[in-house]
Amino acid sequence: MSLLSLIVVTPLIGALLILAIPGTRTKLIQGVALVFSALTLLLTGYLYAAFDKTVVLMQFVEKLSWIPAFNINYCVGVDGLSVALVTLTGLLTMLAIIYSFNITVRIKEFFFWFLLLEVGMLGVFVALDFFLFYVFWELTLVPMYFLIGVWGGPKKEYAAIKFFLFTLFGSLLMLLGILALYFNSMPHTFDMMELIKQGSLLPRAMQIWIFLALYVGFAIKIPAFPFHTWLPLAHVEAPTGVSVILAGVMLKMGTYGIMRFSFPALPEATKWFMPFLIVIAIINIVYGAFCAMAQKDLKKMVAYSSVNHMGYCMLGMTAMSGIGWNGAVLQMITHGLITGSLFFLVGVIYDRAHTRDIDAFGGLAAKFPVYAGLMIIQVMASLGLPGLAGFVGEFLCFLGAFNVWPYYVAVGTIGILVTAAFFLRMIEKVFLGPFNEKWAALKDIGFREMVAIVPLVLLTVIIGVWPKFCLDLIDPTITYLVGMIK
Amino acid sequence: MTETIIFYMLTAVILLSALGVVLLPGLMHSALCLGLCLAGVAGIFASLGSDFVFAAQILVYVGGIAVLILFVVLLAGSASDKIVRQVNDQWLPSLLICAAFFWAFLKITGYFSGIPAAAAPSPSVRAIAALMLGDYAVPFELISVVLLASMTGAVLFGRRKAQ
Amino acid sequence: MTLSYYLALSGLLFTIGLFGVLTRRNVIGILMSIELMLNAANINFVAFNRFLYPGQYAGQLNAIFIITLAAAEVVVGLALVMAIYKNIKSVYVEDYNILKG
Amino acid sequence: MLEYVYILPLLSFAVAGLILAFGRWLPLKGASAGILVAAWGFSQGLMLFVKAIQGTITLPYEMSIPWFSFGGNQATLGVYVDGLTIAMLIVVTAVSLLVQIYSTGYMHGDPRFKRFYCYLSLFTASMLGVTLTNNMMVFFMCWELVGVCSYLLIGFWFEKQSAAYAGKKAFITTKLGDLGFLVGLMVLFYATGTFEISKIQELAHAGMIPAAAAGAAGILMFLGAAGKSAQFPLFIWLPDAMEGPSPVSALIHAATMVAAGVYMVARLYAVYALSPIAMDTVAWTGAITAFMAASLALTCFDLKRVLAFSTVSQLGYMMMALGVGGFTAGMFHLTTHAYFKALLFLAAGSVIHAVHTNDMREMGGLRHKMPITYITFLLGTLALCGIPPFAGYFSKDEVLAAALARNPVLFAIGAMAAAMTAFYMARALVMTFHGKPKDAHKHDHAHESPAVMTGPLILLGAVSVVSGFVLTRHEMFEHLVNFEGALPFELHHVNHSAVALFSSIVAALSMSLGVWLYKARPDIPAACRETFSPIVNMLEKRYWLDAFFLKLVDIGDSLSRFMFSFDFNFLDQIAIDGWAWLTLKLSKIQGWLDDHVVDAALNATGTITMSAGRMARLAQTGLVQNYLLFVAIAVSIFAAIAFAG
Repeated sequence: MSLLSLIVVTPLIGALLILAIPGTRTKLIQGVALVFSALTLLLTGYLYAAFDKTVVLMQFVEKLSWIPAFNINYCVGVDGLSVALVTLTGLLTMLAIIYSFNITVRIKEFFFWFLLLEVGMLGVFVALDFFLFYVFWELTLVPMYFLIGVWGGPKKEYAAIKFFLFTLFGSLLMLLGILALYFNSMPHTFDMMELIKQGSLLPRAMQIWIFLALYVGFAIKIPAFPFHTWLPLAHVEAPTGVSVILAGVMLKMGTYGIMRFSFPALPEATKWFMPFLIVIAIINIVYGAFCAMAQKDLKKMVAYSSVNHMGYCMLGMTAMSGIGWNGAVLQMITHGLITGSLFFLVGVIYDRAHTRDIDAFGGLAAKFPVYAGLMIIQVMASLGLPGLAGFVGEFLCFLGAFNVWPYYVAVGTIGILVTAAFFLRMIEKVFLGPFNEKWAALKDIGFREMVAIVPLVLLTVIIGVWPKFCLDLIDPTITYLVGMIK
Repeated sequence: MTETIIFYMLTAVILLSALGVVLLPGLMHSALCLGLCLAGVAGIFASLGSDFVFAAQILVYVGGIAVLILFVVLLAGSASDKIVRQVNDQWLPSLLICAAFFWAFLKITGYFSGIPAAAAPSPSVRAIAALMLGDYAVPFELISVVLLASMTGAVLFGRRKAQ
Repeated sequence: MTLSYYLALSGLLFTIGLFGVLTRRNVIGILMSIELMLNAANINFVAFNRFLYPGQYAGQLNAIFIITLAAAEVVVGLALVMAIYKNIKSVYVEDYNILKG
Repeated sequence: MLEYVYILPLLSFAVAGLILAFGRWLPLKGASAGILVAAWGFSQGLMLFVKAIQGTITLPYEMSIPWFSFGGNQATLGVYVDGLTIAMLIVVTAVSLLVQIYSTGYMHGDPRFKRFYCYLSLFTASMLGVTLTNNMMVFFMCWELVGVCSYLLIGFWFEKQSAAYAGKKAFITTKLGDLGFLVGLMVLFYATGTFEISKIQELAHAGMIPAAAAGAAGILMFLGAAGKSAQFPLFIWLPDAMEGPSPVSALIHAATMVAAGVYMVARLYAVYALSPIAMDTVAWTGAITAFMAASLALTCFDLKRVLAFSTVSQLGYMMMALGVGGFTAGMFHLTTHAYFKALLFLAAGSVIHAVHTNDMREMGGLRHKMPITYITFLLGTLALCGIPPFAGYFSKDEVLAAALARNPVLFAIGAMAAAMTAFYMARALVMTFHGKPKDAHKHDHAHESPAVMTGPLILLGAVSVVSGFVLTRHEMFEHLVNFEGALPFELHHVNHSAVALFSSIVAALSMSLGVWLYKARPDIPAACRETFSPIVNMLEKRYWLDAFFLKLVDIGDSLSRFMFSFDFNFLDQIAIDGWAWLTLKLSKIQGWLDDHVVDAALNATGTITMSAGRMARLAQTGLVQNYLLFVAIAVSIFAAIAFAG
């Protein structure tokens, strides 16, 4: 069994093991979940180390026949684009599991679904067969539905069903696109690499239709305007650990799909679609930022800021150049780290105060210096402060896109300003000013929460100062992909 | 000639007592008739020269099963048995079916008419023992297992519920 | 005496037993009727052995097996009857009708 | 020595971390570490300066390591040192050192003392990064980091709502300018294909950058400079930034950070010089700022805000100097201004430390109580007003000379601003230190500050007196910053002495007027306030700029509310959930059809099956004998068939 299969299977084993443990043995269940997610992280870390950064083609490829009648194979492999996301998934899942030790109801099911979710996410990033990709894509959906619907907030059922229907709608369109590609390939195949080679030979109209079908599926996940309305709701209702995964990993599945497949396989359609994509990206940036500014709920604000940040990501993609794409991928990773940690941090305060109303707080910095410090660092990173991770990705996205769409980019910079405005206003209202005595009894951030958050903060700083170790991974692959389209 | 006489006598005993088993309202009487019938069958075995089967029939059937049934009748029987009708509603179709069966049997019997006994029978105990411990050892052992199982089952069913 | 006499006897005995099984209300009576049918079979075995395969003893052996099995059957059957009797307080089979559709 | 200059910012960063982590166990709660590093940095800067003057080191010096590559481009991390860098380096390290020493007294006993020094070190590090970097991308990074430090330090006493608000305002206002900077940077990148300063300069000197691109980049980046250096119309944040501790105001909002914008324009001067429009923009913005801010200082009663407006005004001067081609003049003024304005802020801090108020109306007569503070403040004032032979005289005179050479209107504006400067500084001096104490209680409790605070004051006072004179000897400063002839064109020289004479006379007159008015006839200014109340009102409202930006914020707010309401009410509830509603309705209709048409048919099948079942059920009597009978019947039927066959 190759390394990648091992990575995908490890959490699955963990999930099955949890099923076999009686529900009352909560410590054991938590331990098993932790151990298996840590094992997965170790394996992804090993993958990162063993990955040859100079090779642009797929590595660690494993191909087994699965359903020969339809030429469906179990085919996995990684390149620079996916390896970073796989590692990110491993890391965020483990941290989210650590954080989720505070879940008190139906622990067994929770961790089972959580590990199953990890299987799906890892699978999406390593699958090279489109059918397999689709299976993993759908596999993420069900655990997420339950995780939101069972352990969520007051409107959890509504949020869960909305999320589910929305993404299901998208993935069905995606399936249509996949099938269209399948039946237009000779011989019929689901192999992504093969489809990428053959896709560009399709007639232009066909390409556009397929591109749109795939795009809707991916755009809902990203989420791109106007398919984003599930996101604030789902984020707000989901328990903290799940929000982290949702923002940190699942949103990237959309952009990953577009970069992995839509662009290289359908170059004609890509060229046709670019003017629309840039408009959508700018809308995401500006509109997302403004919507976030209107929020009173801390978590909803962070959720809308995700819309804004994924806009940067799409902006980078529209550049169709190495700079922009590097920025887009880096933005995916850093957004995972930053927004993930922000959701953790919001969860910390919510666990204590049982409210997320920004106006309800005040002056917390004096009382909780550590918490405030972490929050301010991550907020600064999120609003694109240089020296922290958010900046590099954002800057490269803007820089790349500027070459092609200077005026759009100039408009897009408003998003930066508004982001800064609402985040600073939030800091001012929550952390600065006179201390609100109502919260005198609260405790500062605890050990478990620190364990979950501090690695992300450290990574934020490290990537901000030394993005090389991330970009070196991405750059060769991206250069190759961009070259392929041009 | 004596053989024929004995056969008819035994047949009369068997059939009459069998009818008694089936038709007598009193269960007690039925049970007694059963014992008689089984003894008659034992007589048939003897007349056929199967001494070991005859012995087994007497020991197991007459001595064991019939007595066991008698005990159960004593335990579960009631005085009202003689008053209440002992034959159910479907006696007429049953009778017809039985007639049909008998007709079929007679037909089959017809194929074997006129086969005389080959030779005088010889004592068979030794030969049966050889078969039992030789060719038929496995069924023999299985039967013992079945007996053991049924004994255990009987104990289990018969025992009072544990308090 | 030929074989057909014995077969006729066995057939009659079997038919009487069958009639008993089909018509007796009392469950112990049914059990007894079954014994009659088994005996009819035994007679057949022994008779065939005697007339068709003299010098061989497999038929008699089967008869002995049947006797043994019949003993086991009766024991279990009666134990069941007693168990049911304890619960239902009846020995009449039409009362044992919980399988009724 | 040059080879190790990159250590300076790194060490400061490290010290910031060190103080945060281990400050509790270090002497002076970590202040010692910060001071030590700043002192070392200053000594390095001084040595570089001396060697550069002597010509024993070759400039410019550049060194870099690869940082990361992106899509075929290489970003580097490195240092670029020329005369300009050294001039700025000395300013940053010197002021940082003195302010850190001063703060041990000023911030004594503050519960967040440790963190204060952590921020200061972080700031120093970032500022050194701005100064030393060889790369506009890193420049931008450090530029933003400086902004964050400013945000943190302005809001240092964040329990005060106004401080928290001021920090946010500063950050967002400068961020507004930085958007321009960002876009400008991108224009520059695509015009030159690189971020490295030396390469940009080379290309610019060679005329390889199209004028339009240079102009666009220049103006856009100047927006960033306008934010950072508090130029019109973005200077609104600086007066509010005075909510921060006074040493912070001295370091960040007088000497270094606000000078970063000027430094940036100077750094990319070769690019600016390619585009007359960009140069004019810089010059005129500077002039307007200089004038406006000086006028605003006239009516202000908050001591620190007077100084803040003065800073804005002087920054306008520097920009104007750069804009009219007075490269040396601008940088010279930056250098001298850094010292005497830091001095003024520190002295003001000393006063505030003593009387616990910022309001000049509650001060007065402090010169006897705080003699050292008074004298140093006086020296700073004289330097600022441009009275010979103090530092400001030399630099301001050069700025005005450069302006005159380019455009007399600019010169006139500059001269008016100079006159106003002298007047409001005289006003501030008199109101604070002379006259009768207005608040007896505060006056009684006032006392001279400790030596750690007066020491830096004295040092800065000395520098303010001599720096102008010393640096102009043998055109020392000009040689330094103009090392390789950074200017693409030569200024035509004007009669320096005439301008000098004119400006010093104006300053002296206006200053004496101020002293006379506020000392002898305080009724006249009061009467003027009455008479010119509309103007005073306009000045107190800061030309309604604050209101303008607040209006912008309001518009942004309502826009955000509108967008969210659109997002939620329309997009989510109507467009998306509308689909769900529609689907539900359709499903209801379909459900009715199902019930009454499809189901009816289905039900019929069901009914038939049911009745058949009911009939079949009759056979299930539950009677064993019954079943047996059927078995027997079946057997007999089979037997009959067998026999018949």
